[in-house]
Amino acid sequence: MSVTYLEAIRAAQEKALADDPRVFIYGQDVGSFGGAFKATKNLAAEFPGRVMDAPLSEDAIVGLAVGAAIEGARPIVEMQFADFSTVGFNQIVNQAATLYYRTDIPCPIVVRLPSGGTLGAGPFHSQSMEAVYAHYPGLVVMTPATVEDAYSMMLEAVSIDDPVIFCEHKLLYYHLKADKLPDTAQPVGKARIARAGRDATVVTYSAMLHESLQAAEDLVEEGWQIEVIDLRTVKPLDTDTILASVARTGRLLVVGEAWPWGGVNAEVISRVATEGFGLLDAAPMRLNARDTPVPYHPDLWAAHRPTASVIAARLRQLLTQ
Amino acid sequence: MSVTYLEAIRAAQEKALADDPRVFIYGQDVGSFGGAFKATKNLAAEFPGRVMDAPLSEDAIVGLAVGAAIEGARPIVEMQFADFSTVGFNQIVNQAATLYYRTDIPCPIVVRLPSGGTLGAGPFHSQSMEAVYAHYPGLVVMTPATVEDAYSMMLEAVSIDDPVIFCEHKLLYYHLKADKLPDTAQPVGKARIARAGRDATVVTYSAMLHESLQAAEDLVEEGWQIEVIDLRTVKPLDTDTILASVARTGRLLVVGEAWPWGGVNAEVISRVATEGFGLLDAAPMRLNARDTPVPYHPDLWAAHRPTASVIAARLRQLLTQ
Amino acid sequence: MVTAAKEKTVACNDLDPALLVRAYRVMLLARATEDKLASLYRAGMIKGGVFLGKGQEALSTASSIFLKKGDIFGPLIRDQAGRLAFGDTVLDTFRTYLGSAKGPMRGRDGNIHRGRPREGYYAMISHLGALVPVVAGGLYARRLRGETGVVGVTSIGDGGTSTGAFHEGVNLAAVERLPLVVVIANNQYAYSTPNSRQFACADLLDKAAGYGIAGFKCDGTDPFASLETLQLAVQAAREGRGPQMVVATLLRLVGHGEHDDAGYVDAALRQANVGRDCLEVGATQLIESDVATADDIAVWTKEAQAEVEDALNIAQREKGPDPAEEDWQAISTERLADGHHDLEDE
Amino acid sequence: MVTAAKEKTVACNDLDPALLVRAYRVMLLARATEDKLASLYRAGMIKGGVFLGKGQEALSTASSIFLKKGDIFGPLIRDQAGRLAFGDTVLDTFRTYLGSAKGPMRGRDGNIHRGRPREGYYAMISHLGALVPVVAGGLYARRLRGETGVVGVTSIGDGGTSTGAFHEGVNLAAVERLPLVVVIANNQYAYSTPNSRQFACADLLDKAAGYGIAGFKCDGTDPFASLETLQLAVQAAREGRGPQMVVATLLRLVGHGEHDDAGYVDAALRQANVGRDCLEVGATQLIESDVATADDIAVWTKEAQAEVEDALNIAQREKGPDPAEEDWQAISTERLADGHHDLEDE
Ligand SMILES: Cc1ncc(C[n+]2csc(CCOP(=O)(O)OP(=O)(O)O)c2C)c(N)n1
Ligand SMILES: Cc1ncc(C[n+]2csc(CCOP(=O)(O)OP(=O)(O)O)c2C)c(N)n1
Ligand SMILES: [Mg+2]
Ligand SMILES: [Mg+2]
Repeated sequence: MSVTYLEAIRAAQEKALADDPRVFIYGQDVGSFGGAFKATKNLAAEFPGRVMDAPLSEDAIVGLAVGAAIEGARPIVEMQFADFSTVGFNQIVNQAATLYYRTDIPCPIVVRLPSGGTLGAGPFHSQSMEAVYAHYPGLVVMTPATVEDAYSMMLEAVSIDDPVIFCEHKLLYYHLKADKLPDTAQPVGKARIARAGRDATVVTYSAMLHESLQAAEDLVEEGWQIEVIDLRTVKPLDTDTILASVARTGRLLVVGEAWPWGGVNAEVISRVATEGFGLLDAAPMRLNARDTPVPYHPDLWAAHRPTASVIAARLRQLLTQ
Repeated sequence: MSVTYLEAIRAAQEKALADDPRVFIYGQDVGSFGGAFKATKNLAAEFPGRVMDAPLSEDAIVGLAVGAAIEGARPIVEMQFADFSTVGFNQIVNQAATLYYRTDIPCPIVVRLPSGGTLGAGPFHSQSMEAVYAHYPGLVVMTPATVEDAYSMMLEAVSIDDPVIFCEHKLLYYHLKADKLPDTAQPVGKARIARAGRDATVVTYSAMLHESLQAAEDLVEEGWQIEVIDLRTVKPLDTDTILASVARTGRLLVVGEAWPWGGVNAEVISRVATEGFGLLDAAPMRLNARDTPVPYHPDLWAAHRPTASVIAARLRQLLTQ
Repeated sequence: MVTAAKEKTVACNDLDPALLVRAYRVMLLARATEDKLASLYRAGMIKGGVFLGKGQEALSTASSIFLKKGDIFGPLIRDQAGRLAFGDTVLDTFRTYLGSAKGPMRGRDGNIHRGRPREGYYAMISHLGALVPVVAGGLYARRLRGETGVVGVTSIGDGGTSTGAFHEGVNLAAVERLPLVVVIANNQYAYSTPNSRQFACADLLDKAAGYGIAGFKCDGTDPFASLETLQLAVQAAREGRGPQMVVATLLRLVGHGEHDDAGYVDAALRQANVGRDCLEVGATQLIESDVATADDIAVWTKEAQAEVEDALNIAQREKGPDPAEEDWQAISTERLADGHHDLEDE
Repeated sequence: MVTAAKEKTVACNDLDPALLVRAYRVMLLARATEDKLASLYRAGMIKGGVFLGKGQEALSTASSIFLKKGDIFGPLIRDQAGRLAFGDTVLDTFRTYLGSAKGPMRGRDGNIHRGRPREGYYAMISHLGALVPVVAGGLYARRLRGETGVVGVTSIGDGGTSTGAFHEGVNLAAVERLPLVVVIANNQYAYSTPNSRQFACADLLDKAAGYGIAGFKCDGTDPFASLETLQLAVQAAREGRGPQMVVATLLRLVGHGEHDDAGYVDAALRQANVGRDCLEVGATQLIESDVATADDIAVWTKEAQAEVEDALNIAQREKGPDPAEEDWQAISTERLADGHHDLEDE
């Protein structure tokens, strides 16, 4: 048996529904249809009345979740694509994110954002919005890169008392597989050393983990050992693990799929520069997508985001500077 | 005669309306009432039919501006507070910001965002959203800190062919004064050395410029000469001016009023660390607001954002490390 | 599916005199509280804005007075009276405006943003319309838990009806057939913007049919009419007849906030029926229907003023929050707090 | 203010036979184009989704066929036919799906997102409802410039009516009394979501009165009825009678996208009147009203297919954009481009 990233998300939601009567799922087409990507397949039948099709109203969907959370429920809401969360934006950043600070009442909602680029998806079905949400106080932003994390982090997302923006990468949905679902998990909030190395540190997350691991692999025959860190959550950001790695390697490349201005990469570099300046043997580097909307044509898309070969090339620069 | 920051914004809009028949203003209460802050006072009477009260519909207001821009108009839209732009967010980041890239048709709209904290304004009338907008490709983000810039940058915002997010700081509206409106201006996109110095560089923008200048002043009697750079626009970000200053001083503190995760400060530090690593004699530092909603109580608010004394204290650390 | 928009002209005879008295005293208390807030503002003792509901006390009181423990109330800007009727106190009002650490918002948020959500008293954010789906969500969770007979009331202005959030929220409530009463206080203006620049329908009640929900209309300057209309609407919601929309016409008799002289208000409106002061109307109604005498009302007014003074005395002696003792955390799960807080080091 | 929601059952006799033929041939061309897109999709030759309007050609054609040069058309997902009727070409359709650098989107955006805004043919973003205020804005600018007699048409689905953007946009258009026709294609589902989970009003047309705009209703499977209804609506808008709402009932006869087998569609609906194929209905109508013969239609069908083949042949030979030649700029003012582009160095 093997389980995909998408199946892991489905299985975690199933377990959450089974374990906790306060959990329900609300979103467009999540009911009998099972969701645009089938992340809620069969759940409506398994849990009658608890997995419901929503009207085409992202603002109201998130608003409903906040109200339900006030009353003690633990809603999971699905945005059909991360890109559409812009129309539920206000409820996320001003309603959900401020509730605890203002009223002392936690807001245990999970907003699932099918994120990131895929072939031919174009400007409005490809976005990576983790940095936008992480900028706002009051939100936890998860960016699982593995099947195991997709599962265990979804379970933790449902169980913690705060609003979680769950950025699941669509490119990993069907292709990324594991032998089985994990029994144990690293605590959320801790980054993971996905590959140990000594010559340079790559900090990355979500789908870019796999491009980065490939780049690290490609550099082995050139004699380089690259350490790759998977952030897992971008807020909180596990600065300690990053600094410890940079302390060993002295070199840092941060890789992300989001746009270049600001974002996770800027935050990581900024933390290392301010808190670990002395650890750096060379200028840190970063790789982002380009500063345009995500293009539709496969050739443009391939040139818009970092890929393993670009990462490897940049690492060569970093290693020899 | 003297002119305030707010009057400068009003005067610039007046001039834009007078000079260019394609310009119109649309927003809540901007008509005969002259706007919540009076930034459009008398303009409706002066330019009949071109300064119109909008329904309470931020999404539609921005949408209307984009449609009008497609037809060759140059709309200025006012959000009553920056914080309310979250409900016009989608039209800004997905409609206006992508139009040129997708269709080759420029989108000359100006979205005015009365930004930043003021006494007792609380979580929803105090926000600084420049970093959120700067993250998106396709937008120019201006953050004028002086009366002169408020005027000349507004004029340029209207005249350029791209969507401009014009972050005007409410704290400066009434108190910041100049003798007269400027005849010439530094080009938009270029940062300004607001105060020359040699011991450390403070990079800042908007209302924090004034706190930073005060801090620099306070350090004079301790023998320090602090260079203060006013970014003026945060996108584009004038990396060259920053690097040139850091090359002279070797030390960098970035100060902003926005939340700590990501944002302008992270982007500035990240650029200096990646492009000017060798210029730094010490770890760069940053000061942001705290990672909570902007609190209502004056005492909390004063502790939430950087102030001159906090900036001065941080500079002392920077100078002696 | 209830689609007919009903209109009802109401007489007072369905209402219990004790309720009429209670409602009127709440109105008096709200007015006295707000008068005091206005003086505090003028004296510079409140930092930030002061937003009052003068002229809307009757409708606001009616909005929440038929609610019971376990119901949900999501008030908006002009709902000082409805808040008090639902259980908010004058003390908490002043505490919030003055930023007392003992207030429900602990100085973190102010003025009209207060609430005690655990007690069904939701705390609005500023973004108009945004509360509608939240109250709907509260009701949704209650139903999911098997609770029946719960009602949620929220209010909105003529301006707020133009927001996407209002539309999405009301529509969702209609689809889910939630026991939500939406009270539209059509006070003719949104800040300075007149209805003619806000909507083009002949009557805001025409919106009810578009959502497939029941509609009621009343004169918001008339306390008896407001009470009777809201009683019907709340009862219909409680009986499971889905969302109810109430449209009331009235005028706010103050500025948008105390900084605003409301010079834009059409003088003719002030003179018209819509510009009546509901407290005066109510006094006449109570006297004419032999529920109270002018003396009773004079006594109640004094008592309300005294209550306001007492509460203010307490609130003014309370401390604001101490920044040094704040945890400066926006999430509740401590282990997931993001470690990066520059200002903390100072 | 026009507030009455009118309903009109239409006969074909008001329409010029030449127009009927033109409309039908557009419908045929749209169908042939989409059939080809479906095969290309199945053959893996299109990257990304394919979203077709099969069953909606009559309504879609009617939406734009009464527009003139200088008017504005803001089509949505199911508007292949309306696009063609407004001047889009089969060639540009394929170019966009295949990502040709010569297409209007130059490979930067794809499929249904194409447009030529300078020619009044607006290019939708994916977010449903978002186009409504944009078309309104285009009309607003035209009026400001002194142009009269301009009309804008945009369309939306049953699902899209639930968006805040739709609400704000229609309301704003009503307040501004803009010459906007909003065509609601009620095809019973939003992706898999049936109307019962989308709205609770008895009829979507009930929304018109809530905005204070005129309303029309038609059978979207009936080409003649659709044409006559849209003719009336466009004419009313052109004459300055403010926004017009047209609600048409029909069914999409394909999946939401070509990846979707639409297994969720109620079999009874497929059998009902609403499930008719408008191309078949149109053929019968043309023949019965002596506008065309079955042979004519067979010839036109062949011609449409030939046009599609020709266009595809051209588009398939065209190159996609060359990443190395792109300027990778999202703003037009070069001097304000932000200098920081990591990938450029590679
Ligand atoms: C989404 C949003 N936009 C703008 C504002 C600023 N604002 C506060 S009150 C107000 C007018 C509200 O009018 P209405 O809804 O009629 O309520 P009223 O003040 O008349 O009670 C406006 C525009 C806001 N609070 N929310
Ligand atoms: C704001 C937004 N949310 C979600 C989606 C994803 N989505 C694309 S089409 C669709 C269904 C649309 O239904 P409807 O409006 O009835 O149009 P139809 O597809 O039936 O023509 C959905 C949910 C979207 N495009 N925009
Ligand atoms: Mg009002
Ligand atoms: Mg539909």
